[in-house]
Amino acid sequence: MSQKNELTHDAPKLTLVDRIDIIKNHRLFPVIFPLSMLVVIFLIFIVLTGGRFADTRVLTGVFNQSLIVATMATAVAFIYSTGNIDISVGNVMGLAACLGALAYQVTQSMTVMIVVTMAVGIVLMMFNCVLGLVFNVKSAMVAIVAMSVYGAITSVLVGAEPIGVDFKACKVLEGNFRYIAFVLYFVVCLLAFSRTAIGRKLRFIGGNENCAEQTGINRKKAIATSYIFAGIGVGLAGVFQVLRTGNVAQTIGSGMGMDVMLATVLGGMSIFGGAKSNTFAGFVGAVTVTVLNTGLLMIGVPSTLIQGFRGVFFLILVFLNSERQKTLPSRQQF
Amino acid sequence: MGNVLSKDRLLGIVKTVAVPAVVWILMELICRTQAGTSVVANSADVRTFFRNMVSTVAFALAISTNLNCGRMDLSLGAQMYVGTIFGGNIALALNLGGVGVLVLAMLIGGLCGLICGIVFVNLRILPMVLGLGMTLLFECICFSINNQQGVILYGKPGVEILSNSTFIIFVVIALVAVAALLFKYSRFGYRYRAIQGSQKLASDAGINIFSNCVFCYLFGGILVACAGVFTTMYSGSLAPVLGMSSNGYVFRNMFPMVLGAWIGSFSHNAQFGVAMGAICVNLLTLAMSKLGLPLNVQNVLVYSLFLLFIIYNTNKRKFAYNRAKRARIALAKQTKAARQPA
Amino acid sequence: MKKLLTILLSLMIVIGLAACNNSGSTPSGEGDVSGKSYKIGVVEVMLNDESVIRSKYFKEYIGPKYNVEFMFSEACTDLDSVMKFIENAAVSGCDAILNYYAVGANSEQLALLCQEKGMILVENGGRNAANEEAYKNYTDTYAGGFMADQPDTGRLFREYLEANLDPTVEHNFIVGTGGAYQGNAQQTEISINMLTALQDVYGLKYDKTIQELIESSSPIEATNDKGIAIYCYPGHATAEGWLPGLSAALQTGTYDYVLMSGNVIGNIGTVISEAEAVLNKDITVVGFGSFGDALSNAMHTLDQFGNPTVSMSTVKFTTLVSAMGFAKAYNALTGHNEVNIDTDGAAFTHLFRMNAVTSAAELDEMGSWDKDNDSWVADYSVVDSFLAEKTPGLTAQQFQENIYAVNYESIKARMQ
Amino acid sequence: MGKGEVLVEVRDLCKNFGVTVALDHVNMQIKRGEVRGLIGENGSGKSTVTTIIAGIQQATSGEMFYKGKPWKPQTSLEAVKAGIGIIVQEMGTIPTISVAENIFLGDYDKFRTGIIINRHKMVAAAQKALDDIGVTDIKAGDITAKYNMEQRKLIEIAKVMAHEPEMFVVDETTTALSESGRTILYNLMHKAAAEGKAVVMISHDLDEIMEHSDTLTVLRDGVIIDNIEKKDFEANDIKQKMIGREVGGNYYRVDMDGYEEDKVVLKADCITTMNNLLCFDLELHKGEILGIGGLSECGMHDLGRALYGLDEVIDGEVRLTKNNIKITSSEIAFAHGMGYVSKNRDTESLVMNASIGDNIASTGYKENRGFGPFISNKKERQYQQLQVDSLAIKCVNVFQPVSALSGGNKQKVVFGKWLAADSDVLILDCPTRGVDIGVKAAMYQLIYDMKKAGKSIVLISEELPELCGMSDRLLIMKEGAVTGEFFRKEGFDNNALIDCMI
Repeated sequence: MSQKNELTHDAPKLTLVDRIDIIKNHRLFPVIFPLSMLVVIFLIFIVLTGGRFADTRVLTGVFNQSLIVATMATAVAFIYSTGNIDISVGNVMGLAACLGALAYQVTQSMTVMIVVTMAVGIVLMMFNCVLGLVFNVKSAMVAIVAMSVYGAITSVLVGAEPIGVDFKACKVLEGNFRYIAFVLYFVVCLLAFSRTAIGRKLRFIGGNENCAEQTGINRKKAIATSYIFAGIGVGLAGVFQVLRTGNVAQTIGSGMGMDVMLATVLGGMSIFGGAKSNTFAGFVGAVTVTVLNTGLLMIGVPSTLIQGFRGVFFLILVFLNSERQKTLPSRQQF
Repeated sequence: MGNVLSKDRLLGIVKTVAVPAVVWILMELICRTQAGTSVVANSADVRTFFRNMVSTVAFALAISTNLNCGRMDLSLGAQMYVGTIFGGNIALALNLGGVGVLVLAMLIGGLCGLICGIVFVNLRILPMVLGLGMTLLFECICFSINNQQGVILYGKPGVEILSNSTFIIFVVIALVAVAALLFKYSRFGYRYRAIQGSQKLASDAGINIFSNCVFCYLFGGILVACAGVFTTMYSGSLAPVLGMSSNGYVFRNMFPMVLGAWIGSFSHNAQFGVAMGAICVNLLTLAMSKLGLPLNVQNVLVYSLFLLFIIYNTNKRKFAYNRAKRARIALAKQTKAARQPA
Repeated sequence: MKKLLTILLSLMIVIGLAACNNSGSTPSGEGDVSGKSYKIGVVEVMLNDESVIRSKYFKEYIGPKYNVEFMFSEACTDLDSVMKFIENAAVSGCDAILNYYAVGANSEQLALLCQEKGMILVENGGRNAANEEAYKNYTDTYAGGFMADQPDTGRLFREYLEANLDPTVEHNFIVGTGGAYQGNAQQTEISINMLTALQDVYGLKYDKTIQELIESSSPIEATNDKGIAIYCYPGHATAEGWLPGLSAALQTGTYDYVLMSGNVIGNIGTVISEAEAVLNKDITVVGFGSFGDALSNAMHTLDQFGNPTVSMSTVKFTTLVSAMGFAKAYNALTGHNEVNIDTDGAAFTHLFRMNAVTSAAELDEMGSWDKDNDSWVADYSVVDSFLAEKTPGLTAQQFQENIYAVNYESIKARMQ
Repeated sequence: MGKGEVLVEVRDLCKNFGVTVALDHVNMQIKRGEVRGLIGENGSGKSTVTTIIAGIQQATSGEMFYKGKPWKPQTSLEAVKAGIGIIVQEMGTIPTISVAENIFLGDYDKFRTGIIINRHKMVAAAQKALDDIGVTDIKAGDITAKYNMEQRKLIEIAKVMAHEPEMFVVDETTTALSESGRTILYNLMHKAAAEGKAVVMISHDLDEIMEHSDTLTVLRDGVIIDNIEKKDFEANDIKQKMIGREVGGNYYRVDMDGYEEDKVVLKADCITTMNNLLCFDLELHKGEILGIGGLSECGMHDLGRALYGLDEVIDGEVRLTKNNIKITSSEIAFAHGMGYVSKNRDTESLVMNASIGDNIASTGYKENRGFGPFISNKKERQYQQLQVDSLAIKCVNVFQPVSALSGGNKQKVVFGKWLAADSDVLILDCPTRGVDIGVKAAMYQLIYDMKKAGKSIVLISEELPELCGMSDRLLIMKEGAVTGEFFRKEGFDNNALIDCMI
């Protein structure tokens, strides 16, 4: 009788759905799935373009183009992992870059530009964080407000002519500096998130705030840390943006918050946060988006339709990557 | 007993109406002193005000439909574009006049909402994420079909009725009444509230949470298309957009929605509250345009007010809490003092 | 259910891709088989009537004949997206870039980028202080710009105002400066034209410089020595609060002329007619538009005084402008770069002239021209006259003359 | 209609959740006029079988008959309409809607005229339903959130009874009810049985179920072990059948070990919280198991939260005497060697979708550091595995999500987390709630072991036997104040304890 309990005995035959479920429930699934989808898409494009897609020029292009969104997506992973949402990162980056460029115009120093941009990025993210933590405003609401306010301020500061930073000076830094800075930040994030208490705590808070509190985790401190990490990333993205374009125009960063969210989710991150969060989702997602854009353009899909394809791909991938609940998903933070 | 209740209710209604009244007086004062004109100075202002109000009411109601159940539908803006542009053009081609434009747009908008809802209950991914995907898709559809052309309502025969103040008021009242009827008094509304409280329990009790949700999306689509028609009536034409810029409409209408929810809580009628919230925000916009403020400054002002409001709204309980806390500390001290000699 | 959905969605993609491959017409051999084929990437800023016409014109008309393939960008609203497109165009095998997102400050950078990628760059814009470097130092790949003839456009406004303003009646103006404060090149040009025209007509002097006036991001009164009220009103019609602001300004009753630099003709009709109704006063709208439903609708809709909603609009022929850009790129690609070089050795800016439309009849006539493959303003004969390959001995100046030769009269003669 | 007539019959009922077998060919007859008790350990399938009968879930295979006809309800509403109601174990009311809406949840049609629902009619009917079961202090028009958990349970009972069921299931309901509420429920059950209806009662409480049921069915691992008539009820026999092995009559500690009475480790000095506690004093000694009992609303749960810094202490202070640390937050409490097990295991003590390992390791971020701030994989793995092994947590590996575990194993993970942390002071709030007997015994052993190791434990419980069995000292609370203090060495007098509670 007692043997009935054992899984091997009398176990019903596994259906395909069960097997898929077992695969999907594997702890590494959220990591491996988006990566393998990226590889699949990549291979498809290589076939469709007759190999042209595997060209190194294309690959470096893809990396360069996804760098800014990838940096920000890596950054927001910290925020998302606690179940908070911030879609204002695009505008924060914009304002940071704008002030950085202004600082450059005053001092003509690249170092000052970098320092100012990073500092502003961190300060603005902290401001968002304080509104959430001190006044208990939902992070998504803060972000909606911040998005508009920062956007408007940037627009006033920039004025008619883009704020120029000597693009030749930028070009010097653009190559190696960007790569080194990004890899450094990425590795630090990766380590902090998966190998230190910081990341553990954030995931724990995302999983169950009450439980985290009872386990002696200071929610406010942890979330503040997450915003600092995010701020560094957003500031860095601002620096990359200035270095890439050599100037700051009024529209800088607007709408990028959505791109970042798209990339993060595409990379396998849940907006609920929690146990399955990781930092490289953003990178994978950003690269996937760029691969899609570049690939579709190369095989001759009209530019007006590319967005539609992006939408459908996005829905399919997110759908395949998420657990289908019995009830409908909802979220008080939205 | 009945008397007390109705007194409470009356007070609630008075409070609900008082908020926009206060805002109006405030704006009037600012405009009179700073710009030398009244906020609503003439019939054109009245019309502008009503037209913007009906758009805001419809859009804010649409957001609240899903948001109250924890679903943020970011694709509402894109649904508005599809509904208005296709519905409008078809109605104009068939020569159906203003009402025809409105009805057809609402039909198509409803269709978009329906599609969105059906996709949602089947995919069951997070509503906000779904909203992103659907926005991309709807914008693309709207843009690619019909050769990137938008809809032009200005100067078209028969659409004047959409600028008629009486008609607009009628639409506003109809929208609020239908929404209130649906969400407050109908079986759908009862089920909706149950689901809002707990999906699982509601579903266990035999309520179909999926069809209810699809209906919410459908209703949202209908409403945004209605908003789109009146927005277009004011701006003359509506051109399709790409790159998720249609999301802006959703964010923009969050303020009246949240404000409306607060105002509505006085009289336990969220839909009526949203209408009042829309009045407040539109008075504010109108006043700022009278003052000739730069658009960026207007933006910063409106959103700062929004922020202040949500800060107040989320923290208002703290005041009561602090009062209760002081009272309790005093009681504790008293008890301690009483114990000491013993 | 789940599998079904996945399959359905995937099918959508496959069908979509298949459809795209069919529609994406590749240049067939029917045109002149002059040997080499080229590919040109087009950076679009806004996807509107103009871009639809351009796309059709390039893909269906120019492509097959000159053996050129075209690739269009999504709407690029910042430099980053322009750079992304250029990079992607390079790996997709483009030989030249036609850039409609032209901000002076970016030119040198984009010129450098294109040079690195071995592509020709043509920009919709003119030579100015900000892009001097690009015009001077990158002439082998930077084929210069093309833009509207500014003084000539100013002339159109001035002539219209001189002919219509009643000197005995006091007139006051709203000048919509549009995106000039954000650096939108076209709207900057037209705003300057309009303010200069007013200056010339009244012989007035502004207290501030015109540059200051158009770059203001908040509404500003252009005070002047003649005491004429001129209200510079910046912003786009799509921005929240822009229309109510315009409405508020109109309802002060001060202004009776509205000059709009941005393409907002489709948006301001309601506000204007309501203001007219309230004030019982005719308000004249002068603007800039492109051929299409919006302008046509505005010209055909009469206000309560029996005047069209828009009284005068400057217009350009999209295909003519597009052909200029194409020709500059094609000349550079076919080894005739000399056509793009000015006498001082810098890249040449080619100019086109706008036309003024003052009545629905005029509009209908011109509007019927630039519509389809059999009515393009810039037909093969015109394009050939821009190309050194087809017109031996063509010089930059001659090219310019050939552009000017395409005017209202010559087109009319051709169309009949 | 006669008594003894078979009302519901299930034949060969099976239910699988993925690879787990919850019900294995169960046959059962439920007769009119009887109160049928269902008893078994967690996961034995007793709730599964009743929820299938009541239409909340569907069987994998097998047949059911109701009033002689085949019965296959798809929703609980269908079952309710046919006359089968269930009062579920979890919270079955929606707090955000009115009491009346809860009572007629999903069944609004009968108040509908046109498309409008007649609220007055519904409230009146709901009020009548409440009156019928003898509840008078709940207003049907009020919002449900106004009422406490016990009152909400009564609303649920009214909801089931309002549909005049032929048969109803009481699933672990009494734990949420006070004495008066229980009386109401017991009366309803016996009255229904007397009227020829059928009642199924599920409970962990052996005494309760033996007292109130006529027949008892024992389930184990989805299989019916035995049906016992009232005359054959014998506690030890039933226990043995439930667990499948011999258990001693008493699984509590039997020793009379003392504690270091002169060594106070935790001291609450005249603490006041926003709710319940007013100038409350408490001292916890080294090696002491301090039991705190009372009715569920007496403030003992608030006390636990306040001691751990979870509820704000607005006056007075909680201090750890060792370093003279004032506890103002859970962060401080945790950092200085305190631990807390909440009574709400699933919502507060665990991250459900995180793995077993992650949950256990959550207390060891500091200890498991390897190089600098980096956590050593090896150390962490040992930290986790040690607990999984020593507590014999049934799992595939430490990566398995906690949500897949049974209640008892979940609680083991919670204990493992705090054992690993090696806390000096542990506050346990209802640590054995919803845990079956086997695990319970293990828990008690652990608690005793901790005491032996010199740890101090505050044991808050609603179950008197547990408190009497485990405590060195027992405080009984009522309305936020201590009404009685009892000592193990003096022996506990049940009647005296109950007197202090009520």
